[in-house]
Amino acid sequence: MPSDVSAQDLSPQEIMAAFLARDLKDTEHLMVGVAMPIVEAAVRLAHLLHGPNMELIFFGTRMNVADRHTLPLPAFAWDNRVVRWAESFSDTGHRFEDVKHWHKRIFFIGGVQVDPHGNTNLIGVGPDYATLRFRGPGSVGTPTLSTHVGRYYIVLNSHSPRILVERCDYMSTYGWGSGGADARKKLGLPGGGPKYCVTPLCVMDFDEEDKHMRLHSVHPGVTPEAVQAQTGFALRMPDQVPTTPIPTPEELHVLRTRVDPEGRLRRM
Amino acid sequence: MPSDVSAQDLSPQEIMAAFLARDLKDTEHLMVGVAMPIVEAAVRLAHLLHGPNMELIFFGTRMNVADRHTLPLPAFAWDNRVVRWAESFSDTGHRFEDVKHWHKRIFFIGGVQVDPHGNTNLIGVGPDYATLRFRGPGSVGTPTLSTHVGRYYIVLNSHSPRILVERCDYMSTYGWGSGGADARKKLGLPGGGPKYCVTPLCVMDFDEEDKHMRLHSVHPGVTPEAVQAQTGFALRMPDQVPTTPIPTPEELHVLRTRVDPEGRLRRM
Amino acid sequence: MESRTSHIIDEVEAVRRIEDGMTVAIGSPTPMALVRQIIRRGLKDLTVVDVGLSLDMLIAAGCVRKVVSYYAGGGFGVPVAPAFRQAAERGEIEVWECEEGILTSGLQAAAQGLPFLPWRGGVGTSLPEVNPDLKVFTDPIRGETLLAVPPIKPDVTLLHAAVSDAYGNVQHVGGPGWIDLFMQRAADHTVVQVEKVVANEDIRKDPWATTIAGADAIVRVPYGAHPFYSRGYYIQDNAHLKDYLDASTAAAKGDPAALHAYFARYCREPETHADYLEQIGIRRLLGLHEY
Amino acid sequence: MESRTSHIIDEVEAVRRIEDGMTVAIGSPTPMALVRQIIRRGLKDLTVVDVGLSLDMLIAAGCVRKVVSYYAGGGFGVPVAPAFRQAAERGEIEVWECEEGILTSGLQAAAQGLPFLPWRGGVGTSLPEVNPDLKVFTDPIRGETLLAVPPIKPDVTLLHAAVSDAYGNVQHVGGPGWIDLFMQRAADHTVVQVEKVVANEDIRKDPWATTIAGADAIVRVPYGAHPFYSRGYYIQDNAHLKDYLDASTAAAKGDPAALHAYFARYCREPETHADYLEQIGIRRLLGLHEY
Repeated sequence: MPSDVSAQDLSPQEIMAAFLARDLKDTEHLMVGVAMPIVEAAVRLAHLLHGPNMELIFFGTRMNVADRHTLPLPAFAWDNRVVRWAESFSDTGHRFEDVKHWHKRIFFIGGVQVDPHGNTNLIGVGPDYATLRFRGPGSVGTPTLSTHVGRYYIVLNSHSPRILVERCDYMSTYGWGSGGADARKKLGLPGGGPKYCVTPLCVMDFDEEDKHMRLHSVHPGVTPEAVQAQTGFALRMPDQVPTTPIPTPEELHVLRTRVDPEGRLRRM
Repeated sequence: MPSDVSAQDLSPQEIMAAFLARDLKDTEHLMVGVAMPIVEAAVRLAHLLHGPNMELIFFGTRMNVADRHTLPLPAFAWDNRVVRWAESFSDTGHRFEDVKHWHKRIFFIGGVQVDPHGNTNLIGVGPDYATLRFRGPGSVGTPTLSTHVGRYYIVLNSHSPRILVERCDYMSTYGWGSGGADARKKLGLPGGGPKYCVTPLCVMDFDEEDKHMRLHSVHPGVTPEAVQAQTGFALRMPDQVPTTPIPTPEELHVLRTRVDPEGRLRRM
Repeated sequence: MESRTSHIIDEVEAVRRIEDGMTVAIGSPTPMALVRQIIRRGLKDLTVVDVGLSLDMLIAAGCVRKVVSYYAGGGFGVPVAPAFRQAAERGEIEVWECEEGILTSGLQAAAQGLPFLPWRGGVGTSLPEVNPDLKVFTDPIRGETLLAVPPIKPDVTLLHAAVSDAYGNVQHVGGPGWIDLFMQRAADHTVVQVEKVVANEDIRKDPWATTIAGADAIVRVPYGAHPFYSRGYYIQDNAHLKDYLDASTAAAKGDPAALHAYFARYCREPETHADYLEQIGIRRLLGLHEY
Repeated sequence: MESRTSHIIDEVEAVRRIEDGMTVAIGSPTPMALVRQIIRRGLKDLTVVDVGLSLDMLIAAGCVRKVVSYYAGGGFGVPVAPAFRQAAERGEIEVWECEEGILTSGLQAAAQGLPFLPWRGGVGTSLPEVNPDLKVFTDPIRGETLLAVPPIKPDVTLLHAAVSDAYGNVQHVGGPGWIDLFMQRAADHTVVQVEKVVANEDIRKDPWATTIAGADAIVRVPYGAHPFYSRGYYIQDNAHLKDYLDASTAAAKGDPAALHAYFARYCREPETHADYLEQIGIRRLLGLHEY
């Protein structure tokens, strides 16, 4: 175990994973989508360190693997290997028949575009829907998930003004709409909405009153000005912007030896 | 095998079962409820004689048992014995999620009251719902089944003016409403509605135009006048009322040796 | 790090989670150890979603104010459960009249967080007249006439199953009752009583067989469905049920002695499920083989 | 008396049941033998409910007019399937924009014979703007704002599974795809291709494992999901899929040679599924072990 961790030894992705892991609580149900290695690492790290009662939901299977000595990230093909630890299938034709219980469920979302109120777009970019400039992959299940889950995290692989935009061309999830703490309640959306937006540069949260995106912390070596320069709208800036806490030696040890022994988070 | 069957040897229940059995077609899905021994015998008889592709649905299990040499009527407790021949469970939380395919499904219903248009009542008898004179058992699944199945049969264990009434106090299934061949279509009910009402005295069908109940055939030894005397409303009477066909020697042989070797239908 | 938390409790603790006036859904096979504990505790004013003779017992024991009812047959040739019938005819209980498709729609609306689900079964019948919670409405797309079924939200669902691990991963033998999973998804809290607790590894051998993932509480009660059946374990004790039915019928006709004796002997005197089994006797239990 | 009728047919006969312009739902694991037969036959103007690279192939092969789409990722780091992306950007295909909860609601409305089902997921988003079939409406009970999702009715659903008996009793290994059962219940006709046909007695050993009862047609095609996975049998052939993805990407950039070669070699020259497997080679197939 490294007795002393310094920021230079860490990739931004490792910092993101450790930050997210600390925010996840035991007994929560953590749903991880396709091609989200940072999120997968975060969930597995939390499960091993402080989440013995977490339920991990991967591709229709539900598992608790806290007692596994090592948890290498599998190269998730859509095959039997992903179900080897399953305790049940979440998708026996009932995928959306227990949203009542989704207050315990947490999920993570990326986006082609994300706006200042945490609305996201996976549909596409361009003024005319019939002939989009960029056709996105589609909404998957994010409109329903974002409506009902206890809370969710926007997790971006890159931080750029092309992604973090003043206004999404299309909204595939409703985060805080056009703002306001009661925006979701007024629409009848029961879930807790987006809590953080985590990127390779920083962590952002939402102003308690108007739910506008606000800088929460910058990763080591990043300045608030650098974040603003890569953001397509004016971020709320607190007087003091703390540095995102880096992983403790124990966290880093578990992350590098049990969660990501192949170092995928250091090569992104 | 009895080479010559005469009506005196037969119970009305055996005649009812054989009549129903002949009206069931191969490939149909036959759903049998609780405590309907005549119906159960009819379904099993049809299955053995001309229904190798019938599906039998008993209490949440689906089976095809045409190749069983004997098919004694089990004393259906709600236990594992009813599922011993199951090929699948119809009730895996999806009981009503395939009504689209119910045009193949046939079911059978009794009633506390049945009116001239084949509407039935399992709710109760009495003018005030809050304090019924007779509280019935409840509708089970009959409102949904009668709405969607290809056709259904009203099967009564006794024929009396107390059951066959001018007007049901409450309607738990809508048969032909207040009459008319388009009654169901106007309400948007896709199923074929009730086809026959079969009792220990006779078989009744419904007038093609106004869907009023009409005498179709009388069982051997029963007169149309005797049927009318036991019916609480004026039955349509064709000029000629045939006698209900009795089982052929082969039908009776299978019925008595393979379907009902214990003679339950002769002791009702 | 702490280890994974067990969900196993006993029947006394499980029923402590139910309060007077709550809505309780009861599945099949019938979780009789929990039903008897409800009667033992003398809970009052419950709204119950249940059928048949367990419903009858709860009514006869005075626990019920309202029944969400689609079928209350008595069995053994008795068309209607006696205590249900008498209480309904006297207006002593309220009946939320429904049928299976309406009931599952209401439970599913609750599970899906919807204010209603539309249903066609029941259109044209008396159901929306005798149950004003069912609204006849016109669909916004094609203009068809349908029923709007409001959510049915059990506070607690009680179920019986074959096995579970300590973490609430439940597996049935021969399938759960047709409505059990609807009840579980709709409820705030689900307690499953099981014949047997098995290792987590046994569950993982066939995750497809897991019918309920993460039930809130597991109660281990071998023979816990007696006098009803438990698929894969024992058949129904028809003689016992017939005795109860005769007692309930007599009580409805004005002679409650046998019914009082039944409740005293089987619900009030035994302090635990094990005491109840002693009362029934092992010889009788072992006689209830499967075939 | 005649005996029970077999449901087994071959892939050519199965795809003969599909006509130009029909709506075809494609489950997962992906029934690739049937998808390849659709391409071989050159069906046109299909409306497809499908995802990923099988969707991409059908579009690239010119079979598709409309996509009921909730996710069209390319995999292998390519965020959007190339032929889908290009055809959508050029307006060559129509997209019925939806998401998983809306899609399952539409399929379930079809299966339940309802003109719509209400859904909350998507309220507040652009979905009802870009898909005018989704109507925003006010619920008749509590006055909440919801989406009314109309029925989605596949003419034919195509699925892949582990085994079936001759009568269409299908059992999966490791569960069916999450949406397969919705597609099957909603469709007029369901064809299931399987790795193996088993005896009816094998099915009866565990009726709870029967995921689809009485599929209309069964097609026996070992390795029939290749190049995708089939749980319990083989993993995904990522090298093959990557070759396809590269060819499709090049075609979208104006160089269709590799894509033409792909379709010629794998869809048009082989006359049957067995010919296709010969083309792939047994050594490669056997290399796709499960662990």
